[in-house]
Amino acid sequence: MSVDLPRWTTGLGRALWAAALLMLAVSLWMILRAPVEAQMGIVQKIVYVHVPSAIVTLVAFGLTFAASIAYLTTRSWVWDAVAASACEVGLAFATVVMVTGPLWARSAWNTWWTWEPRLTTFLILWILYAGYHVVRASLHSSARRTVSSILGIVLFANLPIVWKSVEWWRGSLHPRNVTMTGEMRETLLVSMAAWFVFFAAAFLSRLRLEWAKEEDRGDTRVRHGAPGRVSA
Amino acid sequence: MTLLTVALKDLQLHARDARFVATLFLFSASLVLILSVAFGPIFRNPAQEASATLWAALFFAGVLGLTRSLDLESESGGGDALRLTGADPYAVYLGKTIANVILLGGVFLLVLPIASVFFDVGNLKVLPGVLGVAALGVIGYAAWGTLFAAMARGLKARELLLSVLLFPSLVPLWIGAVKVTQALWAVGTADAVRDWIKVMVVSDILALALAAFLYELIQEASE
Amino acid sequence: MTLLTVALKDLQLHARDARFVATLFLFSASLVLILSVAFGPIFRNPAQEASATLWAALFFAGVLGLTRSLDLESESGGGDALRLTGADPYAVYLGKTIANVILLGGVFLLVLPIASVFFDVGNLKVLPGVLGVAALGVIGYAAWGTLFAAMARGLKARELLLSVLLFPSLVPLWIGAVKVTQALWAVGTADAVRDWIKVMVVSDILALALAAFLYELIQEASE
Amino acid sequence: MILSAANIGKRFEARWVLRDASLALDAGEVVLLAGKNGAGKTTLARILATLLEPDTGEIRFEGSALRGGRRDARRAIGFASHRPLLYLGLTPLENLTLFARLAGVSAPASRGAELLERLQMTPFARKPMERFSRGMVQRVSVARAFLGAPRLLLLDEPYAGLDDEGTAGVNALIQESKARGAATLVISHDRERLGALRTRLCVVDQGRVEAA
Amino acid sequence: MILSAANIGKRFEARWVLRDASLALDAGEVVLLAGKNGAGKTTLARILATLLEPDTGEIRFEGSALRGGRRDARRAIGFASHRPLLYLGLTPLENLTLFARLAGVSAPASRGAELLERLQMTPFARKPMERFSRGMVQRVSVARAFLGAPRLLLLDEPYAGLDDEGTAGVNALIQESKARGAATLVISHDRERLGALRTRLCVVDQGRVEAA
Ligand code: HEM
Ligand SMILES: Nc1ncnc2c1ncn2[C@@H]1O[C@H](COP(=O)(O)OP(=O)(O)OP(=O)(O)O)[C@@H](O)[C@H]1O
Ligand SMILES: Nc1ncnc2c1ncn2[C@@H]1O[C@H](COP(=O)(O)OP(=O)(O)OP(=O)(O)O)[C@@H](O)[C@H]1O
Ligand SMILES: [Mg+2]
Ligand SMILES: [Mg+2]
Repeated sequence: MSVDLPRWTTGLGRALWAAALLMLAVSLWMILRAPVEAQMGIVQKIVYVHVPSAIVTLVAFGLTFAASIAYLTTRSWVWDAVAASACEVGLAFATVVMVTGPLWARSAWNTWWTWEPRLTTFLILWILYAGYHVVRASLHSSARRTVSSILGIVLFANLPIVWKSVEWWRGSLHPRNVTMTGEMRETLLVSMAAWFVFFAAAFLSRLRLEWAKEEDRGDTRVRHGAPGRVSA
Repeated sequence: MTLLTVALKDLQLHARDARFVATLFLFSASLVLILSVAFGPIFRNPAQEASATLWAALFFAGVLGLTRSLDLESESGGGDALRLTGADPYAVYLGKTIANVILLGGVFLLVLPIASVFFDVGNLKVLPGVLGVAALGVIGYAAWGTLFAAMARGLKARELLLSVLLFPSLVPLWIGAVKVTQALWAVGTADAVRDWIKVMVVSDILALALAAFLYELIQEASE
Repeated sequence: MTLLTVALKDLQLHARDARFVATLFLFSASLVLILSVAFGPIFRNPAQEASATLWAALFFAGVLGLTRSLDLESESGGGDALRLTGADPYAVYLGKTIANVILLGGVFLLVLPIASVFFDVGNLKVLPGVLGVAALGVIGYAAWGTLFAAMARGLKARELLLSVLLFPSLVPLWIGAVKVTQALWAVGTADAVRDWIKVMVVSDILALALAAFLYELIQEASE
Repeated sequence: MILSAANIGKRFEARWVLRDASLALDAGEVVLLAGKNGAGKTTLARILATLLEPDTGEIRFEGSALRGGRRDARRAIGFASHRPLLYLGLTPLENLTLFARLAGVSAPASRGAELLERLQMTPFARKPMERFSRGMVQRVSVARAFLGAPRLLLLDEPYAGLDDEGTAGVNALIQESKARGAATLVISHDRERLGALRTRLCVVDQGRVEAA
Repeated sequence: MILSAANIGKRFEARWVLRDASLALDAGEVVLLAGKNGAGKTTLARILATLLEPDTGEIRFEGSALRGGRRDARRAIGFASHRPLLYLGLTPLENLTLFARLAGVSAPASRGAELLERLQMTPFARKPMERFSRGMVQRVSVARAFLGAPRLLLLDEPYAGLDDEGTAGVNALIQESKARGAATLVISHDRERLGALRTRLCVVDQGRVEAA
């Protein structure tokens, strides 16, 4: 496997960031224009950040899961880089959920936090994926790759639980799904699209970083003129 | 064969270290006390208080027990030597799991009477039921614990990391154990919380199945 | 001088292992989670619940933190080398205590906002008071912990023994911390539990004084 | 050819410790491997023992590629290193019996006792190893490597901490495996102790194995 | 007379490992102490280094009785043993600076750097020791013993795991302390490595120290 960082990713990265910024601006404009919700007032506008980041989190961890399986079958470091990058960006979005959720809950439910299924399971998810990064940082070379892929697979078991938690347990406070209609719904959809592009841009940047690290080592290899493969 | 040899070896190492076993038991007993002091007993709902305390104590004691098993493997390279014998990895995993089940089961049997007496719950009629839940809980704990312990091998701050990964993964199993035990003590039957029993069984099987696929990979993960 | 050198060395060892601090944080968060899930629905008294959880989490995180410090001393004989420098044992003790105070204080500062948010207690007005109790609690914990850790040195199953020894000696300090924090959060003042503050101060001083007499003996206790 | 390793490369983070290291061992050979501190001898031994994956290169054991998972290859390789690779909470006899049984050696307990006898450790065979002296641990550690009558022996500083009697005992065991047709790699800074047993000397230098 | 130990006895549980062991070291002497595995050499060295209390006997260091608590005696004794006696989480330089500072050595950092230079460890002076090779750890461990320019040196298998260059470095350091008037006790199974530096050979046998 070549370790050269594909050139085209540079262009793609720039394009993605440009698109993300543009779409975020559009969605911001729509958010400002969207009607204010009758009961909760202006705070309800958090939804346009809260729901997209929650969905993106789940998608990102799903990507980690898929890439982890791919790593264990192909043993190519690229998949490990994909898994780790997706997971790191995913954790950032999960943190956004963990911040926007309580902010909203403060005005919607009059408390920062409650031990309610969706919230509890999501907190578990957050801790576990933070643990993923700690483990990853503590290990070296191929052990790091194998162990983090295994974690990427094992931890995925929590995603369906988080998703289904609102249905499985009675007495959950958290809404089951999006209830908004009309202009608010459209605004949410646009925000959602914007956050996805934002995720893609961040993910690619992170992946390029990982790639560059690997390339550094490749350089060392070339300087000494040794043959051989770099994929572990 | 491999399975039994490994399980016996682990138990022998623990047994040799009588101080460890004694301390583990003392520790679990004092956990029950400290949790009772902190959170109760207010006897508003003794069955729930007792079962939460019981399982929380088992939980913390278990992490320390697992860490100890882990240290025994890595401190002078015994675990590497085990790998080099070419023994079947899944049999090694099952052997270690069995040893951990026995260790944790012992802790449970010790803490159970303390909690019963302290909170005045339970009777002989529900005892088989309680032991049944305990078996499900302990097997799940050991199965997940042995799996994660193998991953934490070679890491610094093992016990911390183990608890970070293990704690959250065990929450479903753990809530199930608390709910079922509570139901048994409060109303004498677990019919109302039958779903939680299913959750526990699924969790146990999931761990054992995942290990069948992943344990060899984990064991061979080297720098 | 010796004191600062030793404290810096301990902190450096922990800091080098940046993951250790991250793990300690995650660990405390999962402790809050598990304790809340277990005991949460029982109480209608968030102030008590929150302060009990906060201090229980600190307690367990602390035991693991202390064990880690201890392992760093014994794993390759660094502690023996320290003795052989002929440095003043009490200064060594104080240095280690200071490092532990900083470590535990850090954990406290991390867990405090978690507990405040999750249980919706506390406000900026009582924050200085809470930090004051925290200081008393953490100093006492570190002072006793460092003393017992030195005794547990060289024992197998250290963390277990440590918790068994530490638990009973810390109970007064610990109840005091829970009560005072609870009072501050519930009624905004600690007047009603003033006696417990005295208990905490006495416990802190006692540990520091005992160490002045005993630490050298403990350090020199060899097989 | 029992073992042939070609162009082995291994890096830790960015640093290549081994680079194009090649080594072949034939039946009956006893190769002494020397090299400066930090040259990569232990790393090479761990790779050959399947404890570490190389980053580049290929290893063939008895004709087929050596992979970490190949159980029968592991059973045919005897490895001893800086770490004792034993459970210090058990006695020497318990340790040897355990590893022999897991490796499928027949009559594990008597094989263990026999090796302990050979290395003069019979008086301590039933004492927990925790408080053993350096040389006593080393003897048991070397004994472990010989348990399965291995066809490839990898001994990383087997003489470390051994007195003359211990050295003679280890050499006698090496001599026997040699006679049995095993290939042996001995890593040592002391070029004398292996004595006349040595058939070849190699040196690890700048990541490569050079004949010397 | 720098050190005189008379009738030292030490038992573990019921077993007497040392019994009436006597040893005297004069300024400028370099005594090689040999003995079988498990003879009690390390135990004796640990007793002389104040890490272990003897059960019987008396030790005098520079004329006055040696007790675990005598801080200045500890600062005048340099000790290296099987365990590295270092913090492996720190770098060699950090380790040496730390111990030098605590022992009241002046200019601790430059003293540490100097010793590392002497043992060819300068390139690794600022790398955490965790992943060091056996011989690299050993060099730093021996360097620690020389930090305070000790008047009594107790080196328990200082050559363990060292290559020729390392051995020469250690011998040069011993030579210098000898010239400075220090008394040195070297424990080793290898009777050659100390070379011409050796002034006397003793053997630990059956719990006693015999001249040989
Ligand atoms: C995967 C995780 C999550 C998903 C998919 C999710 C999704 C949603 C959705 C679809 C809504 C309804 C929006 C609407 O009104 O149309 C909502 C509302 C809300 N979410 Fe989340 N959420 C997640 C996690 C969280 C977390 C961790 C919190 C933490 C406190 C939280 C707090 C809230 C609050 C307070 C509301 C408003 C409830 C109300 O209107 O009464 N959510 N979320
Ligand atoms: N797991 C590891 N991670 C990072 N670096 C390592 C690791 N293992 C070894 N090294 C480095 O690789 C180099 C070679 O180490 P190795 O132990 O193979 O040397 P060696 O030839 O056996 O030396 P010695 O004669 O001292 O035993 C050293 O510089 C060491 O620091
Ligand atoms: N802490 C201890 N507890 C019990 N027995 C011990 C302890 N330390 C040493 N021994 C025993 O004392 C005897 C002498 O040990 P010591 O380490 O002094 O030997 P040594 O001469 O240094 O041997 P070697 O050449 O192998 O290093 C051994 O039999 C050992 O098992
Ligand atoms: Mg080596
Ligand atoms: Mg010795």
